[in-house]
Amino acid sequence: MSITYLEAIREAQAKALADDPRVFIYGQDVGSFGGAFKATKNLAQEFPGRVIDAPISEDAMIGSAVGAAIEGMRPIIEIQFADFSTVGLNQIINNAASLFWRTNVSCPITIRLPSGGTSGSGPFHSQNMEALYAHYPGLIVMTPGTVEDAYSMLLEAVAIDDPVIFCEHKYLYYHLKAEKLPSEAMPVGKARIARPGRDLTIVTYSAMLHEALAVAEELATEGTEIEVVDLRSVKPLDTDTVIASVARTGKLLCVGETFPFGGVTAEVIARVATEAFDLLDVAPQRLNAKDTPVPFHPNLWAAHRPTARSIMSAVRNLLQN
Amino acid sequence: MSITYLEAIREAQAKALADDPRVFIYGQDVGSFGGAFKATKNLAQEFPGRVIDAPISEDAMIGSAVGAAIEGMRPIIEIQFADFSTVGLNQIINNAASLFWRTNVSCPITIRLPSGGTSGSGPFHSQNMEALYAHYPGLIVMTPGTVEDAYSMLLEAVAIDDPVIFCEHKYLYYHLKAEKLPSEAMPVGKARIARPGRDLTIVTYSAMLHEALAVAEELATEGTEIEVVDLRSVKPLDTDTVIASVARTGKLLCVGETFPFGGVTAEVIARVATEAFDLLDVAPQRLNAKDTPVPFHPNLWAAHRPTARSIMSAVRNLLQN
Amino acid sequence: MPQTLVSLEATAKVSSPCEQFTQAFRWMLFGRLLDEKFATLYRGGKIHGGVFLGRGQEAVSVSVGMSLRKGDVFAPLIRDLSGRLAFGEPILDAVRTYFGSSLGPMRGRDGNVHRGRPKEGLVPMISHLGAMIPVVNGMLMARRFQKREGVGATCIGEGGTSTGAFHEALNQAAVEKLPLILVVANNQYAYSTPSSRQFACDDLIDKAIGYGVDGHAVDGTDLTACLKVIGGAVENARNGAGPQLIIAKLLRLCGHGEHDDAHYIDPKLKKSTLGRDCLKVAEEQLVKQNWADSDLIDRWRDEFHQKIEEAVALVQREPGPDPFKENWQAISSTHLVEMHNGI
Amino acid sequence: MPQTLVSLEATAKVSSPCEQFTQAFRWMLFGRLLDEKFATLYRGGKIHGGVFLGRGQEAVSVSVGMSLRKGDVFAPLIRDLSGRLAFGEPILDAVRTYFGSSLGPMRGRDGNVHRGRPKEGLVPMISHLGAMIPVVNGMLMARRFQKREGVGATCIGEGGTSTGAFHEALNQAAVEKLPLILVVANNQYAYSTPSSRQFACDDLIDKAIGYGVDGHAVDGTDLTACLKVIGGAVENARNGAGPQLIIAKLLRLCGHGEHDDAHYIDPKLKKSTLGRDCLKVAEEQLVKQNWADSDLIDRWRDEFHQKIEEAVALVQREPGPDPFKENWQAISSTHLVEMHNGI
Ligand SMILES: Cc1ncc(C[n+]2csc(CCOP(=O)(O)OP(=O)(O)O)c2C)c(N)n1
Ligand SMILES: Cc1ncc(C[n+]2csc(CCOP(=O)(O)OP(=O)(O)O)c2C)c(N)n1
Ligand SMILES: [Mg+2]
Ligand SMILES: [Mg+2]
Repeated sequence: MSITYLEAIREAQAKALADDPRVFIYGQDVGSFGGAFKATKNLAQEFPGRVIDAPISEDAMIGSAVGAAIEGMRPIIEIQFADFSTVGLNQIINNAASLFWRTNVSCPITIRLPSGGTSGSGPFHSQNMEALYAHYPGLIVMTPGTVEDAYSMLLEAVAIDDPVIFCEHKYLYYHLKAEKLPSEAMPVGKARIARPGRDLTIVTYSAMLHEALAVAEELATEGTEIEVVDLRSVKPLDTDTVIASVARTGKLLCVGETFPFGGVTAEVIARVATEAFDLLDVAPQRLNAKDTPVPFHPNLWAAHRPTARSIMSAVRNLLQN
Repeated sequence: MSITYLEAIREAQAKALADDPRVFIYGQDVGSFGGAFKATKNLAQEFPGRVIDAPISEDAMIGSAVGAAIEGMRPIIEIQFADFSTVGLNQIINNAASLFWRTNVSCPITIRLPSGGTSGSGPFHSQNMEALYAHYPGLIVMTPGTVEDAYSMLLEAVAIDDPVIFCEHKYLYYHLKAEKLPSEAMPVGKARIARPGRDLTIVTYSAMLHEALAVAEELATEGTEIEVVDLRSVKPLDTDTVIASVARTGKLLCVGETFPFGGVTAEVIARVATEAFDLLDVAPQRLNAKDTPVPFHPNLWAAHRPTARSIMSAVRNLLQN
Repeated sequence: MPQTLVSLEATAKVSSPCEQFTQAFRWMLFGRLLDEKFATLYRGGKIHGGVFLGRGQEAVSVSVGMSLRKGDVFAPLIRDLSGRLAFGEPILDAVRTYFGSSLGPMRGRDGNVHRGRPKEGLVPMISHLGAMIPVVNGMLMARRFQKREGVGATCIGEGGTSTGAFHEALNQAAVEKLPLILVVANNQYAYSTPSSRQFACDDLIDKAIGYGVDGHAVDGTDLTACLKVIGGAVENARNGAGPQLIIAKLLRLCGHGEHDDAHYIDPKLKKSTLGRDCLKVAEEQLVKQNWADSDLIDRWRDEFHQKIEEAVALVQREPGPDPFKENWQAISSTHLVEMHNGI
Repeated sequence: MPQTLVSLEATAKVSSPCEQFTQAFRWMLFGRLLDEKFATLYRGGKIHGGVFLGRGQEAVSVSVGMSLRKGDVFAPLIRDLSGRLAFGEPILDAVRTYFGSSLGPMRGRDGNVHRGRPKEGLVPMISHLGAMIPVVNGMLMARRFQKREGVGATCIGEGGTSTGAFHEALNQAAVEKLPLILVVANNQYAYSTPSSRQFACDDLIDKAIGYGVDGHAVDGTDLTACLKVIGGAVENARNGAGPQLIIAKLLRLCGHGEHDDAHYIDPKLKKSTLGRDCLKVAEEQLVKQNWADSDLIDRWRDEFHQKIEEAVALVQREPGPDPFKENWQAISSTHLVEMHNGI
């Protein structure tokens, strides 16, 4: 048996619904249709009344999740594409994110954002939103890059008492497979050494993890050992693990799939530069998408975001220093 | 005669309306009332039909500005408080910001965001939104910190063919005064050395500029010379001027008023660390607000954002290194 | 600090028209006097930030607060001090939040009208207009899951009806057939903006049919009408009739906030019946019906004055929040709080 | 590459019922055939990304496109290929955008239904539903400032009426009394979601009164009715009657996109009059009226097939965009583009 990243997300939701009567799912087409990506396939049938189709009203969807959470429920909101969360953003950053701090009442909601680029999806069905949400206090932002994490982190997202932005990567939905679902998991907030190495650290997350791993594999054949750190969650961001890796390698490349200004790669570099300056042998580097909307045509798309190829060239540059 | 930061904004709009028939102003209460902060005082009377009250519909306000710009107008949108731009954010980052790239038709709109903290304003009337907007490709983000810049940059914002997010700081509205309006100005995109110095560089912008200058002044009495760089616009961000300053001082502190994750201070540190690593004598540092919503009570508010006092202590720490 | 809403029980038991009207009037008067106290404190520079009054809207607000029971949900807006009191908000919650006392429900973190006790059904607003309506929807959806009873009411101004949030949430409530009571106080202005620049329908009540919800129009200056219409709508919702949209017409008898002199308000409106002061109208009715005389009303006034002065005196001696004792923690999962330098 | 919309002139001059109906039918047929070509190419793996058809909605769409003149504004949505053609969009714009040709109006930067020529009044949609309505409003406001004539039309599905954007923009148009024609194709489903989960009013037309705009209901399967009602609404707007809301009822005769088999569509709906294919209905009328016979229609079909094949063959030989020639510049102010490393 093998299970995809997408199936893992479905299974996690099935388990959450089965284990906890407070859980329900709300989103466009999530009901009998099973969701635009089939992440809720058969769940409406298996859990009658608990998987509910929403109107095209992201603001209301998320606002109502906040209300349901106040009353003790644990809603999972599926936004059809992460890009459309912009019209629900106010409820996320101002209502959900401020509730606990203002009132001492926690807000256990999970917002699933099918994120990231796939070929031919264009400017409005390809975005990664973690920079916007991580900037705002009061949110946890998860960015699983493996099947196992997709499963276990989604379960944790539902269990956590705070609002979680769950950035699941659409490119990984079908591409990524595992043998089976995990029974144990690393705690949220801890980064994973996805591949150990001594020569250079690549810090990354989500789909870029696999581009980085491909580079590390190729370089291993040349005797260069890249350490790849998978952040898993970008907020909280496990600075300690990142710094410990940099302590070993002295060289840092941070790779993210999205727009270059601010955001996670800037945050990682800033943390390492401010807190572990002396551990760096050479200037740290980062690699992001270009500063334009995500292009539709595959030729442009492949050049817009980082790939194994562009990561390889950044790594070689860094190693030459 | 003396003129405040707020008056400078009014005067810039008056001049833009007078000089260019394509300019109009649209926002809640901007008409005969003159705006919540009086930034459009008397403009409706002086320019009949060109300063228009909007319904409480930020999405529609900004969407219609995009349309008007397509047809050759130069709208200025006043959002009553920057915080409320969250409900117009989709039109900003997805419609306005993508138009030129997708269609080759430029989108000359100016969105004025009365920004930043003032005592007693609380979580929803104090926010700075530059991190969200600077992250998205296709936008220019201005953050004037002086009366002169408020005036000349707003004029430039209207003249520029692209969407400009104009972050005007409410704390400076009445606090900041100048003798007269400038007749010349530095170009947008260039940072200013607000105070030259040789011992340490503080990079900052908007209201924090004045906290930084206060620190520099105090330290000057002890013989320590702080160089203060005022970014003026955070996107484009004038990395060259920042790096040139770091080349002189070897020490960098970056100060921002808003939430710590990502955003402008992370971006500045990341650029210096990646592009001018060897110019740094010690680890660069940054100072931001705390990672909670902006508090209402003055006691908490004063401790939430950076102030001359906390900047001073960060500077002393850095100097001891 | 009172840990629960205080006066719901009393309210719920009111029954005869005399008792109900008298009780409502008392909450209106209490709210008005407390509002006036806040205005005075504001003018004296004792309050940080804005002060927003419900002057002229007390009849509407109180009718909402009184029609609700323990276990119901109320998400008031800026002009709902009277309704809050009637719903059971302790006066100390209001005073403490305006002063930012660390003992108040918002602990100085949020202020003035941004207060509540979510776990007791009193939802603290965020500023973005319309944003609280879907929150009430969600609380009602939760009750449906949990097989618990209860209705939810929330208030908004006519300006707030122009927000996307209002539309999405009212539509959501209609699709889900939730027991939501949405009360629009059309006080003719949104800050300085007259209704003619806010909407183009003849009457906001015309919106009800387009959402497929019951609509009720009421003269917001007439307490008897408000109690009847709003109370009736709440009963309808309780009986399964789905969302109820109420449009109350009246005039804002104050500035948008206390910083605003409201010079822009059309004098014709002030002189029209819309411009009547609902408190005066109610007082006249009270006297006319022989339910109270001016002596008694004066005694009530004294009673409330005293309560208000006591509360203000108490709170003014209370500590503001101490930033050094503050944990600066925006999430409840302590183990997930970032404690790094840059953060 | 054609630099302007091509066929507006022709369209505008159509006058007799026969001419108008025939012309409309031809655009419908052209649109249908081109849609089918895209579907075939999609199934053959020749198109990246989604393919969205207007099957069953051609009568509505074409009536919008034909009622507009040069100088008017049209912001089509995903199911408006026929209306686009009638408005004057060159077939090459459609084909090039689906293939991402660098010669198309979107130059491979955006794809499929996201195309247009803003400066010629054809506004390219972003995906967020409702987001284009205020853009049209703004274009009309600009015309008012500039004392230029013209109306603006835009289309949306019944699902899109649940967005805050729809509400804010329709209200804005009403307050500003703009000549906006807002056409809602109620095709009973939003993706898989039936109308019963989308709104609760009896009929979407009930929304018009609440915005203070004219409302028009039309059978979207009947071309004659569509031309009359939509054409009439456009004339009303042109004559200063303010925003016009049109609700066309019909059924989506395809999947949401070509990846979707639409198994969820209620068979009863398919069999009802709503489920009629507007193209067949129009063809029958055409024949019945003796305006065309099946031979002529076949010749038209051949004519369009040939045009389509030519266009596809041409575009398939055109280059995709070259990332190395791309300037990667999201703003037009070249001197303000950031060229730094991290960026
Ligand atoms: C989304 C949003 N935009 C703007 C504001 C600023 N604002 C606060 S109150 C107000 C006017 C509200 O008018 P109305 O809804 O009629 O309520 P009233 O003050 O008359 O009771 C405005 C524009 C806001 N709070 N939220
Ligand atoms: C704000 C927003 N949320 C979600 C989507 C995803 N989405 C695209 S089309 C669609 C269904 C649209 O249904 P309807 O408006 O009825 O138009 P139809 O497809 O039936 O023509 C959805 C949910 C979107 N485009 N925008
Ligand atoms: Mg009002
Ligand atoms: Mg539909």
